[in-house]
Amino acid sequence: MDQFYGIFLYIISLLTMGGIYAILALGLNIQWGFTGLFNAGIAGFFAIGAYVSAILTTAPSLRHLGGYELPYVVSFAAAMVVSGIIAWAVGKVCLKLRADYLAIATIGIAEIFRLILKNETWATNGPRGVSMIPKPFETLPEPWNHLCFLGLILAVIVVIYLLLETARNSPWGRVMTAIRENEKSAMAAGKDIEKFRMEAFVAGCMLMALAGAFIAHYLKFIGPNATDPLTSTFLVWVMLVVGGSANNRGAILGAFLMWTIWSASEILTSRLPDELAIRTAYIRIFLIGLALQIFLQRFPKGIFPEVRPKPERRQSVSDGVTDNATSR
Amino acid sequence: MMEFINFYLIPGLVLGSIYALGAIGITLTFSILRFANFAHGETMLLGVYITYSLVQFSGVHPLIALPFGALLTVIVVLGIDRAFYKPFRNSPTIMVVIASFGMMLMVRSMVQFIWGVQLKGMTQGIQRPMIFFDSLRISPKHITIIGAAIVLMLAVHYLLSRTKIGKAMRAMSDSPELAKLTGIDTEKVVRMTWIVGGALATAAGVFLAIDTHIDTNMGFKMLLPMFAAAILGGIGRPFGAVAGGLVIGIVEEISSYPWIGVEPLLNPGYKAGVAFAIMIGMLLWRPSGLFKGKVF
Amino acid sequence: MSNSELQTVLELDQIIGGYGDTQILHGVSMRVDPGEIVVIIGPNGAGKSTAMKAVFGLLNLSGGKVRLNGEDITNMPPDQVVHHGVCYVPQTSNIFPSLTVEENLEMGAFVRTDDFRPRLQELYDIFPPLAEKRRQAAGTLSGGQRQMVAMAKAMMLEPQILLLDEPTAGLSPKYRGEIFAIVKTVNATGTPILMVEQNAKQALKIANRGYVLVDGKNKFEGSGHDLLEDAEVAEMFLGGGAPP
Amino acid sequence: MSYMGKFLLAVSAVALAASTANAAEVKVGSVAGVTGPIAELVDPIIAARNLAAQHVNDQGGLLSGDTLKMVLSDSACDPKAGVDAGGKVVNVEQVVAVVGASCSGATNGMVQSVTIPAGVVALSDSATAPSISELKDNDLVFRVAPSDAYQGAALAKLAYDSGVRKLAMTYSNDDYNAGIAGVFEKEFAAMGGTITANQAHEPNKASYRSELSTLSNGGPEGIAIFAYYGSSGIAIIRNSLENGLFDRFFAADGMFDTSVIEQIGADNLRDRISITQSASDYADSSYQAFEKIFSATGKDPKAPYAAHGYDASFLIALAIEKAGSADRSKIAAALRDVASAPGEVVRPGEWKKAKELIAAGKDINYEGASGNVDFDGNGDVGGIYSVNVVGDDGKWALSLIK
Repeated sequence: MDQFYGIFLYIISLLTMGGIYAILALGLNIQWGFTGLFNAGIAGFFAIGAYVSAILTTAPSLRHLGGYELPYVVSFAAAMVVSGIIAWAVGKVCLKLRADYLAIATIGIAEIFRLILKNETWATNGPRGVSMIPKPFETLPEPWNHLCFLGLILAVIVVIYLLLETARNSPWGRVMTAIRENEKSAMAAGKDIEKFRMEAFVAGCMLMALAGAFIAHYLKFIGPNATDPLTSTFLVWVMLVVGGSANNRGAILGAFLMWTIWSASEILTSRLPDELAIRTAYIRIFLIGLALQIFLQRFPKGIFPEVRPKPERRQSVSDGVTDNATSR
Repeated sequence: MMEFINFYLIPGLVLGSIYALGAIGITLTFSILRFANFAHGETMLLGVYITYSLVQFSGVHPLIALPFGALLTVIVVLGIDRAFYKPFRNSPTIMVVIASFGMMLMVRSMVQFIWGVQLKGMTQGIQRPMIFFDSLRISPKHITIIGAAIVLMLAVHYLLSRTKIGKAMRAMSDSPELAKLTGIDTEKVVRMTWIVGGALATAAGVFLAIDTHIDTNMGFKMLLPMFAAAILGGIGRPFGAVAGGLVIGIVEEISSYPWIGVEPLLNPGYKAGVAFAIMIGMLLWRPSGLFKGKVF
Repeated sequence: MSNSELQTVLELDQIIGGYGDTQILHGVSMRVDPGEIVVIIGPNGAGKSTAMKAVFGLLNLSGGKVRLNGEDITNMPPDQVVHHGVCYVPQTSNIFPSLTVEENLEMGAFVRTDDFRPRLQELYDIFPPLAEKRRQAAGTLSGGQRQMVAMAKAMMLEPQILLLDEPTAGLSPKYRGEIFAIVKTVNATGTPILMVEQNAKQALKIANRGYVLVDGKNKFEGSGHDLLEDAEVAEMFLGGGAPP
Repeated sequence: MSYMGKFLLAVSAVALAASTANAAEVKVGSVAGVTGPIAELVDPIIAARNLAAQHVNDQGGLLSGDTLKMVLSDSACDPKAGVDAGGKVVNVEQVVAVVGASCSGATNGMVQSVTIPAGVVALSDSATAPSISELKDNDLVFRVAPSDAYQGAALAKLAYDSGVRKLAMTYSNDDYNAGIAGVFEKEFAAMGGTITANQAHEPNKASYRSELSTLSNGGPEGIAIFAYYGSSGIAIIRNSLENGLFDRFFAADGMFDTSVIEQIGADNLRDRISITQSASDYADSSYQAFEKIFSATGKDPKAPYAAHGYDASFLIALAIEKAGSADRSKIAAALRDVASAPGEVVRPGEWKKAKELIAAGKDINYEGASGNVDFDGNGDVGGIYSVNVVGDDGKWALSLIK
């Protein structure tokens, strides 16, 4: 009985973390899937959200800025707003860059955020992090506390999903796709590309901050190590690519699926002799990387391929050699 | 003044030479294969560990093992290109960027799996610096590193300016399309790019290991400064990358010099951020870099 | 009109193709005989450059044949086509700007395994300005000189045929004349040339024969002189009126 | 690649083992930062935890001869992974108690969102953040690793007592070292010493020459280093010695490893370095017992927190035995019971003796390899510290700080 109840609790935790990652993946999907912006600094915006919400809700502490004890609604909104403002500033300077440059720039910015979180001890308690963060519904009896928290996350995902689907099928979404596919022709059609890209970047980063806020309350603790690039940036990319970029259902499915594999695979490897179990921890990381490669090569569209809002046939651009082919 | 030279400028120069060697590979890959190779730091990591094993196995000096380590690393890198990058030659370059992102993880985790995560040293003990003119202090290993780096840079210069394949590399970096139309064997050029990049990355890593020690995070730690150096110098400009590497290395060190008063100008906790800040600043101010590189 | 089918260097036989799903060529035929300069003219979007790219394996043909000296080279990849002795000078970015003039020519000889030095000297003799600027980065040259580099680079292989895609596009009238003179010089060394041109009048003057493409199909063909004289062609492409 | 072969064999073995679940098995979670920034430190700790389990199993097993099984889970030094790892061992594996996690951050997350709500005892062997003491933990969170406060003070006293009055200090900007450094700074000043300069540094940089050069201003007599030996500590000592910037080092236990001597050379360090270690009275018979058995496994018994790892596992086993059943709710009380006086002293490796005493209804008092492990009200232990210097034999020589 205990065994089944335990597994039930574990599944709740899988869904909770998977849900938080789904929010991250949806945020990335707006940026990469719909608009073609290569954000490799997910961890940075995730961290901003986590710290803002943590600092606004904790009780007074000598170790870090805090003591505001604001309601969650306020802290979550603040997390998103702060992240949105920072994203706007970052976007202002970085969005003009081509995808590769944007990737390098964002990865650099995320590292700078991390250094700030580690060094500005007065606000963040530096590397020791913010502890005793309240968690919604934690006063309810088990398992209702876990279930309600999960329910909240799932509800948020549904809302985001519906919003994004509406947006995707709106003229805004079609312009986004046009920008991703062919920037020049979109520009020629008189669209203010920079503005659209900025909107997508800011919206995506706000979702990442929302996910960050959830993680801070879920863990009840946030420190710089919780925002390392491996699990906060890279894993999200794998989730989106595997699930199917430019497809919101794909992003959500990819997140739940990859998190389950990431987490549950250890239950198996922990049964190995320890010397091997220690080493196989690295094999798990290797396999995640390999999964990405396999999907990129064999199933580049992911599990749920992109579904176009409106089937409009677009002339596919053939290889670069023929770029100026259609002229004259 | 001598303190500034001994403890800020010279370390900056050593670090800068190491960044420079790594950045050459990045700038060549970026301009010839047209993608930002996120796995370059891990190529360096792999090269260091392979060389380390050779040193352990044979007991020779790391610099003697280096060519063989580089050779083995290059073989692995060529295999990686064949299996993971080549399928995307005709796809949007961003696919390869993502693939290299994945490769970064795969190589690092493999190194951790095979060699474990225990700290290792290429050389043991300490080396006291030689003292010139009563006050200039340079450690012999630093002279070795800077000297070897200069030799390698000259070799790269010779390759690119005097040999047919080197000229073809520059040609392809100018225009891959025209290179194809001209009949240049672009696959051969790509292979050469990996050979040069892989070998230099190994050298950079081994030099770093001689100066400090070996650990499995060194690849990622070096990646961003190397990117910064490549962008600062201008993509496709190997000598720009060298200059960029030296600038980043030196600025990183002197940023914490007590220019004003006795406190470091920049809290050394932020030292790692200097390279990123320079890089981002450069991307904004002048994406083509100091030496008018390419902007894609 | 032609002296012998056997001697034809390059032949396009009813080729059909385009990019992706968009078909541009709807059955284009043409040929180049030894020693000839052949010019393709036509309105924008007629498929002139596309026809040339078809020769070079840069687009997938769904029908028709391309033959070089009677050998089928349809849909052969570009690097192979080069090996067969066809050189192509694209309209834009046809030189390696950061390489010196000499290095550009050397790259032109990439597929050669023998000593290319004598050939290099021959080309310097044909293009004296290039000899003068051999150590200069090609990107720093004037537009006309760049075209020279591009053509000389292509000529390094001593090709069976040279394909030029609008060599005078974007050049001032003064340079245009120079380029046409160069084309004639090159041709005089015995290399047949197939050329797409916007400046139809001048081009036809130096051409042995010409083709007029409209909407991806052959519209007219004839000797350069005949086309210049043709009232309809003149009206459509030569800026009105028959030449004096 | 023999590992691959072993790996495949082991996978098939696991598949077999899983199908024949052993009813007489008591599981204890072993959560550690297997991957991540301190992976290199964790290896010997896990080995020590497992050694304790092996002693239990070799000397009669738990309760009625049940096997003690340590279930390893990776907390990666990351709170996200820590919570996930804790959830897996607590819920899926249904462990009786948890040893771990390694890093303070991961421990903080894991205990707050998993083990405390689930009513499971977590006993960390290396988390030292003071904030863990402050948690409302229903007496479910214990540590055999002393809070930073103790070691910072101990090192300050050591430095002061050695006659040094002016010190520079630098700390690696991570959760462990920043904490100890903060306490050290306060304590050393309170004793009347002067900190001439105090700088954080970012780990894993190639060179620390410029930082050290700045730190050497103001006439310090030495430098206190708070860092892990691998990520920056060795580089700092090497840079200091090579350039003659500092030749007297005080360091906390993140710096303690045999590779420091291997890398720098014993002669270069002799009379120059003193490292406190929250370890153990090395003269104590408990530690010696541990040293003997642990050395036999080929691991370094002096590795940071290895002794603590052993004690943590052994204590949990004792608590289960004392509680008389693998019942989560009884562990906390039993743990306090077996860890402190009164009772007959039990030392590392003496499972058989302990089992017999418990069976006879007698009180026991485990005196660990890492110290006396008497828990205070917060579930913390006071620090016993040794100071380590380089001995004549070129190895670490230790003495207890009184």
